Amino acid sequence: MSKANQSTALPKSVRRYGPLAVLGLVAVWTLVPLFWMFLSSLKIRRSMFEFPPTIIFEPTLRYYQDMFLGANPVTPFLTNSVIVALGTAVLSVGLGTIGGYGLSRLDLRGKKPLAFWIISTRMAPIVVVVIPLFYIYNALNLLNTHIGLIIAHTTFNLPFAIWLMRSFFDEVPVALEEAALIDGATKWQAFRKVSLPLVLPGMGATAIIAIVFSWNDFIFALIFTNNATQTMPVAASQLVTQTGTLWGQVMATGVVILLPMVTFGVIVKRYLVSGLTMGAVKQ
Amino acid sequence: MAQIALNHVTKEYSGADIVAVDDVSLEIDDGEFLVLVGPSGCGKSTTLRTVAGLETATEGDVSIGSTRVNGLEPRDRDVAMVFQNYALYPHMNVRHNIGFGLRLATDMSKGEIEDRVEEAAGLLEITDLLDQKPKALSGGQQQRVALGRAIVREPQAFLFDEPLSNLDARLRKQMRTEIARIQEQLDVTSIYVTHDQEEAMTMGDRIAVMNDGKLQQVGRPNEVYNDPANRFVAGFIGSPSMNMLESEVAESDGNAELQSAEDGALTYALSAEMTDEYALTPGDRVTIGARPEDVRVAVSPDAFDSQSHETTVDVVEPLGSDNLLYLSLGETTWTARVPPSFEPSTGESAYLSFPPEALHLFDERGETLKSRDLTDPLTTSRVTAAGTD
Amino acid sequence: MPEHRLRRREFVQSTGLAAGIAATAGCLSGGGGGGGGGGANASQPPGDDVEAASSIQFISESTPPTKALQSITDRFTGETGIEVEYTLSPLLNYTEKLANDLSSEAGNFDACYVDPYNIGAPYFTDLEPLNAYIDDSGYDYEDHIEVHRIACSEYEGDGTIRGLPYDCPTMLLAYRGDVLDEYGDQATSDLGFEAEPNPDMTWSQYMEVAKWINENVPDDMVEYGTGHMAKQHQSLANEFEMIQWAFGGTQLEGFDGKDPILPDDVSAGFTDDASVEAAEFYQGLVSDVAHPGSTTWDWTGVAQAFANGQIAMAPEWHEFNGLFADPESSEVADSVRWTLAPSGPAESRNVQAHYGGSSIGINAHITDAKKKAAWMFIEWATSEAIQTELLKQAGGTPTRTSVYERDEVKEASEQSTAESPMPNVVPPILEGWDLDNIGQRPHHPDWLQLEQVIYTEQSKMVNGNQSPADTMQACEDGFSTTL
Amino acid sequence: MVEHQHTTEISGVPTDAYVGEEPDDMEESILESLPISFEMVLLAPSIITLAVLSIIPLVVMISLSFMEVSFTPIEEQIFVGVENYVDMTNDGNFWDAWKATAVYVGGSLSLQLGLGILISVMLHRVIVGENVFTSIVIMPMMIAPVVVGLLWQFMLDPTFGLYTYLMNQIGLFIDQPILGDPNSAMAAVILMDTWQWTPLIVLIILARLKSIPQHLYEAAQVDGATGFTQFRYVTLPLLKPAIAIALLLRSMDLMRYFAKVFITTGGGPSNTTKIIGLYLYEQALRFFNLGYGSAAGLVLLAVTVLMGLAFVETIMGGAGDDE
Repeated sequence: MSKANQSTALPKSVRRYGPLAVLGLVAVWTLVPLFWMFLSSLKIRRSMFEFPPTIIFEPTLRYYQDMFLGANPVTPFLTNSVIVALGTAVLSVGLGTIGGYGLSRLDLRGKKPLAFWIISTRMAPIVVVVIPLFYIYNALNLLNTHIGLIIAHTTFNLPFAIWLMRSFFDEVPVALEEAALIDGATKWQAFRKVSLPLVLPGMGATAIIAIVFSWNDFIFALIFTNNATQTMPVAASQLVTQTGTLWGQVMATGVVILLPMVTFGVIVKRYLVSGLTMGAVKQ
Repeated sequence: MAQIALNHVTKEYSGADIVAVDDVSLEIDDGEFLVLVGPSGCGKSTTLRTVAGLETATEGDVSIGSTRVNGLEPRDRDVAMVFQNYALYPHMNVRHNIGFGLRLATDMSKGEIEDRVEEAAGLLEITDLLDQKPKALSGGQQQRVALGRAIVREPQAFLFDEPLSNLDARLRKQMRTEIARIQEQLDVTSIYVTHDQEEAMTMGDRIAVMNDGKLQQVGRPNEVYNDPANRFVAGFIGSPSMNMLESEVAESDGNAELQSAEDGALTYALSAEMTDEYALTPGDRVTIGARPEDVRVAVSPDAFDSQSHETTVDVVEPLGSDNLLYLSLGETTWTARVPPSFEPSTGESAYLSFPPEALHLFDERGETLKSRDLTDPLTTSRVTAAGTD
Repeated sequence: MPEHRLRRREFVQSTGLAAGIAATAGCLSGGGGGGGGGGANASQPPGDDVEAASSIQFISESTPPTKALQSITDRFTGETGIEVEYTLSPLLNYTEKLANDLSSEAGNFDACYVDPYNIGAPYFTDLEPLNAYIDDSGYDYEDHIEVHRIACSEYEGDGTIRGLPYDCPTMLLAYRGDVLDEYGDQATSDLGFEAEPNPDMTWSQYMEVAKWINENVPDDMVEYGTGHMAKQHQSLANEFEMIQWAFGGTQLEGFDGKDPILPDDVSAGFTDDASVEAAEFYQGLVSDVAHPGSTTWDWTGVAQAFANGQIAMAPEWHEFNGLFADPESSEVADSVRWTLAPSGPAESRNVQAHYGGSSIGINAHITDAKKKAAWMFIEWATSEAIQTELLKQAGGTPTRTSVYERDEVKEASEQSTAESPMPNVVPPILEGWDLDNIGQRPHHPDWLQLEQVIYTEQSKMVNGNQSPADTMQACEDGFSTTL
Repeated sequence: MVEHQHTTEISGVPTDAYVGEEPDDMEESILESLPISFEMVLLAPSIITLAVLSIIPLVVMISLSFMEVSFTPIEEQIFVGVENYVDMTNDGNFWDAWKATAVYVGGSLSLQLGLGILISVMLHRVIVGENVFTSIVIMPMMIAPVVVGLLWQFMLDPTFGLYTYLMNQIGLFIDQPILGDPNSAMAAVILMDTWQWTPLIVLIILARLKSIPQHLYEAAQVDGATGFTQFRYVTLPLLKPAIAIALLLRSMDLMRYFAKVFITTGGGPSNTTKIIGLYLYEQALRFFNLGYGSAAGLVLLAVTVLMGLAFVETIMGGAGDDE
C-alpha cells in the first residue's frame, strides 16, 4: 500500500513499469556471470573455450562428481566453511548483541570516540596484522583449528555487528525497558526479555552479514589453516594450479559455494531486509 | 498502600551541569492522588522517575511506606508506572503484557496470574482484547492495557508519567475519569505527572506545581487556584491564565494607588486597609493579577460603581457558555470571561473593572502578597521554593 | 645453535605485549611446535632410538606431481604406517603459508616443497641439512641430474643439501607442428632460413617467423604466430630473464644465469647494452607481433591460448604439455611440438631454456620423530620408482638420470605428444637441462621482490608506457633500492 | 518522553549526605556497587576481544615499523628509526599505488553508491516481484572474492571470454584485451567489485527506506513534492545514516581487500591497478618486508580511519550519536 502512494509526476505506465525495467537490467547484469558460471561448470574443457561462446552443448557432471566423489572431495572444506561461518556468526552476533546494547544504552561522554574506535578495529590491514596474529596463534595453539579461524573472523565481524545491533537497539524505546524494570525485572531481564526479542530480526540480519564475510574470507583462512581446516575459498584457490586453471572445477566450486548461501539467503531474506529495518518497533 | 515521602531530593546530571530537581520535599499520603504539574522541562518527570527508581537522586531521600528506597532497584520498590507512550511490549499479547510483572517478580502460579489478569482486564473492560498484540489496538485500548499492567500488580503506588498526552481530546477526558475512578476504587497512593493544568485540577486530590526543578506549591486544586503561592503558580494554573500587569505603588492625593509600570495605562486606587495589611509603600514594585472571570467588562464606565479602565476589544472568542474577550490594556492584553450575551465588536472600546477582593498582588520576587478574597477562606499550606524561607 | 634460538626468541619478545601473552601461553601449552636442533649447518639425523612420528604434514604448491603423489601416498602409509596430510596451495599462497611457518618456527609443516627462489633462498636456514641423512640411508643423491642439485638443493656453496630434487618444469618453446608442416616450406623459402623452430633458431629469426605466420597463415588455422606471458606477473619476469640471458644481458652484475650462488655483495645489472637490446627486442615482439592478449596472460593464459589453437608458437613451461596432450582440453593435441627456445645473439653464453625446478625438504623446527618420518617420506617421494610413477601419471618431471634411462621412458620421449604415454618427457628436456643450455635465477633472499621489479617495469614497457632503455634503468634503480 | 533520554545511573551513586528516616542500605544491588555501569559490563567482552585482537597487532605493527627485519641468514631486527617512512615517501610505487587506489576506491564507491541507491529505491517502489529481485540482486556477495576474480577473468579473457565476445560484437576490444589497457583494466576491476558488493549497499539502504514512516511522504506530498523533489528533500536526507554506514563499510574493505584485482590483473598493466591493498600484501606477506610493510600498513590504517571519520562526521553528523 505504501508504494502506490508515492505518486510522482511521471506517467502512470512509467511509474509502474519503470522500476521493473531498471530491476530487469540489474538482474541481467547480476545473473549473466552467474549463469555463465553455471553453464561452464557443465561444459567439457574444450567447449568452454569456444569462441564465439556456445550455449548449446552436451552437459557433463564430471566436475561435480570430481568435487564430491573424486580423490580430493571438497566436502570437508565445505563443512569447515559452514562450521567457521556459523561459529563466527554465533560469536559475533552474541558479543555484538550485548555489546551493541551496551553501546546503545551507554550514557558516557566518550561514547562517540568509543563507537568509532570499535568500528576502526575493522580497518586494520589484514595482510599486516595477520603476521603478529600468527605468532600469537602459534603460542596459543590456535593454528589449524576451527576455533582459531572463528576468532580471527570475529575480528572483522564483531565491530560491524556491534554497530548494527546498536542501531537496532537505538530504535527500541528505552521506556520499554523501564516498564520492565518497574514490573520487577532486573536490568538483565529487561534486556533479555523485552529488548532482545524485539531485535531478533536484526540479529538475523547481522548473522547473515557475518556469515557472508566469514564465508568469503581468504587471507586468514589461508594463513591459519592447513588441509584439515581449510575453507572453501582456500580450496578454490588451489584450482589455479601450476599447469593451468581448472576452469571446470572453478565454475563448479562457484556454484557449490553459491548454492547453500542462496538457499539460506532466500530463507532468511525476510529477516535480512526487515531485520535491517526495525521500523515496526518504534511507536 | 503506602505513604510516599521525598526529603530534600536533588537530581543533578553530572555531565551536563543541569539541576533537574532542586531540593524537593513532598509527602503523599496513603491512598492520595497527587498530581505533579508544570511546564515541560520543569523536573516533574525526573521527580517521578526518582520515586520509581529509574533515576537516582543525587541528594536527599525517597521513601515508600516505611522504607527508604534510595538504593533500591525499581523492582524492589513495589511501584507500578504508566508511561506516556504506554511502553507496551510489542512482542507480547495483551495477556502477557499485563501478566509480565507477575510472572517475573512473584512466585504466583500460572492460574493465579491468569485470574489476576482477567480481573484487571475486567475492571478495564478489555477482556476481549487479551489475545491481541499491542499493534492491533487503538491508542485508548493501549492506554487501558498499560493501566492494566499497573493495577494487576497491586503495588504500593501508581506512578503516571503523562499517560494521556498521546490521546485525542475526547478520549483524554474519558480516560481521565477512568483513571480517577480506578484509583479511587483501588485506593492506591498515586503520583500523576502532567503538563496540563486542567488535568491536574480535575484529577488530583492535591496538586504539586513545579517549575525549574523547584517545587512551587502543593495544595488542593482550589487552594492552588485561588491562593497561588507565587506569580508562577498563579500564571500556570487556570485557563485562560491570570491577567497580570507590572505596577508601582504611588501616592496620589494622599491615597496610595498602583500605577502600571509601562505606560500608565492603568491606575488602581488602593484602600488604606490594603496598604497597611500588605505593607505597601510608595516605590514598591508589585504585580497586579486578576483572573479572567473576575474581570468585568462594559461598554460604558457607568456600569461600574468601583474604578474602571478603558480598553480596546481585540478579539472576541465565543465559547458557548461564555465569551472570552481579549482586551488591550496599554501594551498588555487582558482576558475577560463574560456572559455570552455580551458580545462587543472588535476594535470597539470597552471598560474593564475588577474589585479589590479579586485582586492578586505579587511582590518583586514573585511571592504572593495578596490572593483573591473568597467568602469562605481556606486554610492553605504554602510551600515555597526555598522550602522554609 | 643456542645463540641462534635466542635471537629468535628476541624477535618474539620484541613484539611487545604480544610476547607477554604469547610467551605465557606458550609455556602453559607446553612449548608450542618447536623442538629439535634447528637451523644450524650440521646435519644430525635423529638417532635410531627415535621412533618415527605416525603422521606428518606436507605442504606443497598445488602442482601435478604433488597431486599425483597424494593419490599414491596410501602406498607409503601402507609401507611405513605414517600418515601424510597434504596442504596444497597456488605458488604464492603456499609461499606465504610456509614462510610464516618457517620464520615463526611454528613447526606446523614437517615436510615441505621447496621452491628454490621463493622459499629456498630466503629461508634455507629453516630447512634441515640433509647430508647426514643421505649418508646414513644410502640415498642415491648423485643420481639426480646435476642441474637440479645445483639449482634447488644447495644454497650456501659449502655443499649443504637442504632439499631433494623433486620436479622440474622447464621453459622451452612449444609450437604447432601442423602449421609448420603446412606452411614451413613456404616460410623457409620466403625468409631464407629454416622456419620450423629448432635449437639453432635465433630470437630475431623467431620474430620473423611469427610475423610471417601472422601475415600468411589463414586465421582459421592459427591467428597469431606467437603469444607471450606478458601480464604483470612473475611469468613476465621469467620469460624476459630467459631472453635477457640469451642476449647476453644480466640482472645482477657478474651473474650470467648459470651459477645461482651469488657473491656476498652484488650490484644491479640491466643497463648493459645487451639488456637494453633484449628489452627492445621483447617490446617489439610483444607489442607488435604477438597475440594482443599477451599482455593479459601469465603462463596459464598462454597455455590456454595455445591449447585453443590461437597461437602457433610460444615459450612455455614444458609441464603444460599434459594440458596440450589432452584432447578434451586442447585443440592441438596432435600437433604440439617442443624444441629448445631460440638462442640469442650473445656469444659469451647460451641460454635456451629456463629452470623452474624444486626440491622437497624437512622443516628444521620440528621434533626428531617428525623429522624421521618426514625423511622417510621425502626419500620415498624422490625415489626412482615413485618419480617414474609420477611421470606415468602425467604429473611430474623426474630429476633422476636413472628414470630417463628406462626403456619405457626413452621410448615415450621419442613419440609425439598425442601418442606419448608420458607427455612430461618432451624430447628436448634433457638437452634443455644441459648446463650449456639452461638459464637459472640466482639464490638471492629477496629474489621474489627483485623479480617483481622486473615484471612491473616490463609491464610498463610492453604496454608502451616506458621505453626499453628507461625500463632497464628503472629495473636497475629498483634492484639497487632493494639490494 | 521529552526530557528523559537519560536512563542510567552513570552520573554516580548518590552521596546520601542526608540521613533519611529509615535507611536501608543493605540491599544495594551488586551491579550498582560495581565501579562501571551495567552497559559497560555488557560492552566489556566485546571491547576486550577487540582490544586483544586489534591493539596487540597494532602495537606490534608500530614497533616493527621502526625496524628492519631480515630472516637470512638469521632473523634479526635492527632499529632503524623512521627510515621505513622515509623510504616510503621516496618509493614511486607507493605513490603510484595510492593514485591507483584513489581511482579505484573513488570510482567504486561512487558507482556502487549510485547504483545501490537506484536499485534499492526501485526495489522499494516495485509493486510485484520485490522478493525475487532482492534475492537475485544479493547473490554476488555470497560468492568468495577469489572465485569472483576467477569468474571474471574467465569472462574477460581475450580469446574465449563471454564479455570479450560481446564487446567484440559492438566493435570494442578487438585488438586490445580488456585487461590489457590501463583504463579498461581499471574500469573492469571497478565493475567487478561493483558487481559483487553493490548488493550490500542495496541491503543497507533498502532496510532504511523501509523504515521511513509513510507519513513523511504524505506530508511532503501535501507540500507539493513530487517524484524527484520528494526523493531529493525527503528520502535522501533520511537515508544519510544508512549511506554513511554503507560508505564506511565499503571504503574500508576497498582499501583492504584485493583478491579480485590480484587474480585478474595482478596490479597491471603497467602497475595501473596496483592498489594499496595489493601493494601492501606484496610487501608484507610476499616479500616479508615486515618493517616496511608495517609502516605502509600504518599509513593505510591512518588513511582509512580518516576516511571513515570523514564519512561519519560529514554525512551522519557524528558517530551515530543520535539525540
